[in-house]
Amino acid sequence: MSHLIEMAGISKAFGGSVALRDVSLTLAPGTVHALMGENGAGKSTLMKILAGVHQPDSGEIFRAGRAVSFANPRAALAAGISTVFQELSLLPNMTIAENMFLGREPVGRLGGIDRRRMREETKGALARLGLTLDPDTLVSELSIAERQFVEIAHGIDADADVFILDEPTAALNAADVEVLNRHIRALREAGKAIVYISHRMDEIFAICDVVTVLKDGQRVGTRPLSEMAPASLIAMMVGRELEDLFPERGEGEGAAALSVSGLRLQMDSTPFSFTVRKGEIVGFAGLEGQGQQKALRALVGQFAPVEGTVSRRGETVRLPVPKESGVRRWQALGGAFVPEDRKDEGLFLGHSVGQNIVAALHAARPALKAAKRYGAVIAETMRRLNVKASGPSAAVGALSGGNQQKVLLGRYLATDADLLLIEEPTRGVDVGAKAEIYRILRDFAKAGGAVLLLSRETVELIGLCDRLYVIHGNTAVSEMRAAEATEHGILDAALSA
Amino acid sequence: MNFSSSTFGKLLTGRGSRQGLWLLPFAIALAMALWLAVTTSQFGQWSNLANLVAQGMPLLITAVGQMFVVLVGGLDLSIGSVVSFTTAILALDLPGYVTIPGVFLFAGLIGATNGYCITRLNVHPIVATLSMQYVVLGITRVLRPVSGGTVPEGVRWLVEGSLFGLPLPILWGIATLLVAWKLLYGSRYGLHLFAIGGGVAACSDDAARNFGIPASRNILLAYVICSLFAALAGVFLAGRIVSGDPNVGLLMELDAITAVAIGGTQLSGGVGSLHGTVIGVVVLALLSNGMNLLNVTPFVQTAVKGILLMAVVALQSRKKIGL
Amino acid sequence: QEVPLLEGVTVRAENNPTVEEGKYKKDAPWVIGMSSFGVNANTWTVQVAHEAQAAADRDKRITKFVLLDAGFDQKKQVADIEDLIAQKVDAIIVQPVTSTSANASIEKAIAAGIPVVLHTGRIESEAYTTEIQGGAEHFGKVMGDFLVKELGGKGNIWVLRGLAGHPEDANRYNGLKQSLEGTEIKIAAEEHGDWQYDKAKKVCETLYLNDPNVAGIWSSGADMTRACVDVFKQFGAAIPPISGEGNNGFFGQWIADGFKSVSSEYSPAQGAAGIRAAVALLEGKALHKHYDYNPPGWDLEKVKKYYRDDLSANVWWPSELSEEQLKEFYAKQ
Amino acid sequence: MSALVNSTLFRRVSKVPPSYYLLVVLLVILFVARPQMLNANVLGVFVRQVVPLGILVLGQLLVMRVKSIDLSGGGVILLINYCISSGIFPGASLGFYVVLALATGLVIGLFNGVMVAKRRVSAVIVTLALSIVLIGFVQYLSSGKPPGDVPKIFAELFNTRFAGLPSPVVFWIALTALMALLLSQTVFGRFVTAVGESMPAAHFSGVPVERTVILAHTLAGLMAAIAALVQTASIAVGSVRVGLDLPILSVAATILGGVVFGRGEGGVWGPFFGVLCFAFLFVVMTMFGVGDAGKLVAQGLIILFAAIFYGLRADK
Ligand SMILES: Nc1ncnc2c1ncn2[C@@H]1O[C@H](COP(=O)(O)OP(=O)(O)OP(=O)(O)O)[C@@H](O)[C@H]1O
Ligand SMILES: Nc1ncnc2c1ncn2[C@@H]1O[C@H](COP(=O)(O)OP(=O)(O)OP(=O)(O)O)[C@@H](O)[C@H]1O
Ligand SMILES: [Mg+2]
Ligand SMILES: [Mg+2]
Repeated sequence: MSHLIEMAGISKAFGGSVALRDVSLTLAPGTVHALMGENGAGKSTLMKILAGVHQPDSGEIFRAGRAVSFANPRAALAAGISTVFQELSLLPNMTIAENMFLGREPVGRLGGIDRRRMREETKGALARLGLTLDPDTLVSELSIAERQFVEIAHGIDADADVFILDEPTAALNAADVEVLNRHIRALREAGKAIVYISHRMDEIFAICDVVTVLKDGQRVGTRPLSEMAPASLIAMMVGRELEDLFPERGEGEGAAALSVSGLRLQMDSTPFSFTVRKGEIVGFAGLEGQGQQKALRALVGQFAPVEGTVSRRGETVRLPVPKESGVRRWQALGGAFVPEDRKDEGLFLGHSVGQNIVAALHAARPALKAAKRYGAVIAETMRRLNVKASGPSAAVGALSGGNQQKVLLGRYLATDADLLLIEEPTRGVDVGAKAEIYRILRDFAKAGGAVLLLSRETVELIGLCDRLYVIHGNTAVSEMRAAEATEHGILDAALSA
Repeated sequence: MNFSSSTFGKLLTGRGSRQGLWLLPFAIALAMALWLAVTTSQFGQWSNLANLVAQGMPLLITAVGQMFVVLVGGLDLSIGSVVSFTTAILALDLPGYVTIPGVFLFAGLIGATNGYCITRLNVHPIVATLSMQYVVLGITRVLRPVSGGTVPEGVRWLVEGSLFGLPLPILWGIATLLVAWKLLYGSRYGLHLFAIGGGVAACSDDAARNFGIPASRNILLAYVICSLFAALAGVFLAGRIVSGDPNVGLLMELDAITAVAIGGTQLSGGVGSLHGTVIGVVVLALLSNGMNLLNVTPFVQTAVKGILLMAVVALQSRKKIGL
Repeated sequence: QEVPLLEGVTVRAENNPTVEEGKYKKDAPWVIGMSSFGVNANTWTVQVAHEAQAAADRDKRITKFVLLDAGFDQKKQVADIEDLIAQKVDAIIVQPVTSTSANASIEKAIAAGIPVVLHTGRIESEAYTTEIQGGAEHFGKVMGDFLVKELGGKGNIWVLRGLAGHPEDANRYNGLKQSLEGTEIKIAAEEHGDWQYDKAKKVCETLYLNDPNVAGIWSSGADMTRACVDVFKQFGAAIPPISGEGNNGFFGQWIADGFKSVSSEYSPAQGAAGIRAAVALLEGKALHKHYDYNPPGWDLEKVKKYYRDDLSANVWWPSELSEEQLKEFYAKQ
Repeated sequence: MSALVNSTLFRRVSKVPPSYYLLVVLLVILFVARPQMLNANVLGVFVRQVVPLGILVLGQLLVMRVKSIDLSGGGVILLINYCISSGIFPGASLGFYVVLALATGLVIGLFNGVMVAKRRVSAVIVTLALSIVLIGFVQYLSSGKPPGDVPKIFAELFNTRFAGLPSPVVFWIALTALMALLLSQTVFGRFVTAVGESMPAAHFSGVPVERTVILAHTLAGLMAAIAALVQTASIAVGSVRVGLDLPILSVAATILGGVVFGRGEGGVWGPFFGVLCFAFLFVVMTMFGVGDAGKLVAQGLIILFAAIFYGLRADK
């Protein structure tokens, strides 16, 4: 048997909705197997079944030829299957080292925990990913990208034969992705089987050997990637050719929708200014963690800069603004802010799609007024964003990652904001949906709105935006027209600053 | 240098650690002790300090136990009844080698029932343990309608005697803290409690389970531990009042929770420390002893206690809103 | 030369050793400590504290009177007495929370050479110096005897008890049991009203609606009698014979509504009696170990003499408070 | 067992807060044992006994929906009772006392809210501490002037009837309906739901999180003040002691009614019936002559079993 894993005829339904129908998948040693498909196609569900999180309704799993079934993630790990889950699942109140070893802590003398060993091994695992984090740092203190790395380190450091990486790069930038890729290649050299889920085409072609495409819970096919080109892969996923991922750029430059001047993020950083005009999509580019997010969050009070002035609709606001009222103040000025971390900051996971969509609409009204129903708004938003859910009353927590992202975006598009601040507009969103979101944002701009966003995907910034600010060292080091920008040019601008 | 990210700032605000905000209450306890030592002549006397240890011991033991369930985001309101129940059993006309193992057995069962209802039957901790409080109190009232009986002489010695010149209550305290320390910090179990609590506080109850930690079993065990500590406190109290009493544990659960919270342990779970709990107990004990020594009239003692409590907790702001 | 402690207090006849003269004699000024089982338990306990304070204030030789409140908490009482010993007070007065919980610390006080006066609650140990005890059995029996007489020895009664687990409650109830022995009176219902108006009212309403036919009600006193009478009035029913105690509000009700009742006496001035006993010990006078406080019940005539329409419901009779203090504390609004 | 737990019927039944069927069970027992008691007059008297608790619960469920808790009700009731009964406001009218009580409750609730939402102090501890402060304050005041009589008008009002039912009961039902309207029909109700589910998500949706929590606590303070007025009217005399059990009972009734921290499946009527359960539990046990110890055991077991039945639902 040359297969490490064979999944045969797997079906799974949640309540009434079928997530997987008779899906088969084989994993061979020394290959990186891409799993592709639109949001909600069933990729995560399939992998959760392999990882022991869910149990299949029917179908079998063979591990090196022998039928197995995993009652829980622990059992799967014991059988040599290690998983990096899509939704971040680290415990915020535990240190990196503790998270890495949770459930399998080394025991020292007298039954105590061998903390020194945990620390050393964690340090090693992090170092192999090029990280110099202190293993004793609490996870709650880490940025999302750092958490993602810890999660990856946790997953790939295990003593396993099969590694499942479910959108490991959603929160990573290009440089980080390269570090990860090196690692994955090393695992491949060592004869491991890797399942790699991502919505970023370039990564798939850079690292994977074979691709299996799922659509609506069914397997479309499995092909070697050497036979494929991006266009044909997309066609396989979407069921049609995708003419163009990015919509046409806007033309005119309107009046300033937002101008920020003298924004000094930290005591020792250089103040900088930027503007966003009506009809324009502007992006913050640059290496991860150089201040893009701080600048954006400063506008809504979620980061306290040293100083700065915001002009908007003829009003001038001095920064910093209070953390508590910042978001409301921003919304009162006709703005919207879409947070990056949809699980922890964005969505009401236990609430319905409808409730999530209208949350910001309610928030704009006085507390003691009668609440409106907004049935039409919900229907229209779900249609406009093409949200795949059984209906407005489906719980958001049960949607696939991409659909959750759409619901989140929908909440802010449903308000009559004319200025959107977006952190990661397409995190964990499939190509088809990406194209839809790009189109929606462009339409929004064409109708006189303005968008300011940041993204870890440079390609996205270049393709979607009109104008880019390259941020480095907590200040804007360069401004460029997106049409003329290149990945190389951006990196160059950032690093030569 | 940003204040809140400096080492001292972190210690003061409790950020970047899961020990909770214990430094301020520590400073308050210290200030109270110093003030009492300066303003009253009796405070520093050996006999008063020995009293203080003995007076604070039941609270210390119950608070330490309570901390285990608070760390996993729970609460145990039944411990006051368990304490009363323990004294009632000890005051039965039975030899100590029967009653003492007996009370721990019963307490373990009570804790296990609490834990079972909470983890397997999905009952809210407040409801489960409040029901248990009623049930155990009822049984205690049947066993011993009014206070009375005598506890075995040995139990009294355990509380009032001394060993190698050390009053035994001090040894009780040391033993309690050692056991708790070992459980919390010297074992995988303790680490898992923090992990489970962290998941509960982050509203993802399954987080710890995904790491392969048997969350239900660990939580159940936390309630057993809490109950066992309550029984231990009951044995201590029985030795102190030398009789059984159906009401002796009344409202002890609230004091224990208060002490735990003053020490910086967050009631939502996952954040807290053993030394914080000790500090919380010390603050409460000093408050009561100090007011007696300062001759504060009983008509204002309650108010002073409340205001001081309020001051201590008001200083302990956290990131989270709620419980 | 008997020391006068309180009207109605008598020296127990048998088994009554004396505290030898001069044993605790000490020169003034004195510091006297008192550990109350619960100053703020109800308006009666508040008045006990006031009576004690007033008595201490009247005696210029007492320079400091330290009153500590256990708040019905046995643990706290133990700690309170220990704290009083640590402060080296000259005498300690104890109102015990329970019959056993304070024993150990009382022994400690005696061992430290501090006399201990006990009142409003017995303990199982003999370690104290002297005690003034209103017999709770006697209290309950006065009420019980009244009912037996009124009912002619037969009929169904309700029993409204005080706080469950409290020795005073159990002992008063035992007194009732003594009265009922050999009669045909049956207890049809027995409930705890915690000596509080609201709980007692709830109980009485429920009992009444369950079965309104009752020949008499034994109420363990405090605010419960008033609650029960109010229930019968609310339903427009005749008020059966019911027992009560020396509360001004209850007196007013009794006088106005003219039902059959008896008032057991349990004066808050026992607080003052405790002070007098402590002073006598410090003066070096010989005291007996046991004093009983078993006064007869009050009838309507006596009640009318004490009742004060200008004072609020919360005064308890008989009182030693001065007219000014009564007015200051209890004047009706 | 698991077949039972998974059956659709069971699931549907278990969606219903425990208070509903517990109440039905109690009423059936009452009907079998004492059919004559099942009339509006008698039931009204029983229900009237728990009106203060019921009003307290209206506030409790509100703060529990925003993941907070209010244990200060005992202190509020004591303080307001003292203000009315001690005669420190000689000759004051009913209106004055009502305004005074509401203002007191408002200030206390606001204080709780600010401490919990702005200062971010643990709600359990801060409200408990405030309760201790208030009780201590009353004890201090009563050493100078013990509480006395409550103006007659309170008791008179308490004993009136409205549409054949005792007025306090009608008042409670009306107040509950108002609270139900507030939560289901207003923007504030949506805020409460949002904040209860996820505070960060609410914050980023523009919901004024702190203000919502503060308002919830303020309303809870108001409810406690109203409960205090009713309680005072029912005792008709001053008191220096209240049980701390009233706030804890209000938490239990709220949870029995299907409202837990953050979630409110039982709405407002679930806890309403939870309170009724407590009323009839007491009645049924008194009727059967269950003693004090037995009452405690039975009360504990019944609450527990109701909660277990509810907790067993498959979709946890
Ligand atoms: N726990 C669950 N309960 C109910 N439905 C679920 C659950 N998990 C997944 N689903 C449903 O199963 C389907 C497949 O979801 P899955 O998460 O596998 O998609 P995916 O391919 O990983 O999508 P994405 O790329 O957006 O992550 C979706 O329709 C989703 O709503
Ligand atoms: N619906 C609204 N429409 C217009 N302006 C608004 C609205 N809501 C808030 N604002 C403005 O936003 C700013 C902040 O409001 P917000 O109420 O969030 O502050 P806050 O600090 O939360 O208030 P509070 O002190 O009441 O908690 C205020 O200047 C207010 O005028
Ligand atoms: Mg997925
Ligand atoms: Mg606000």
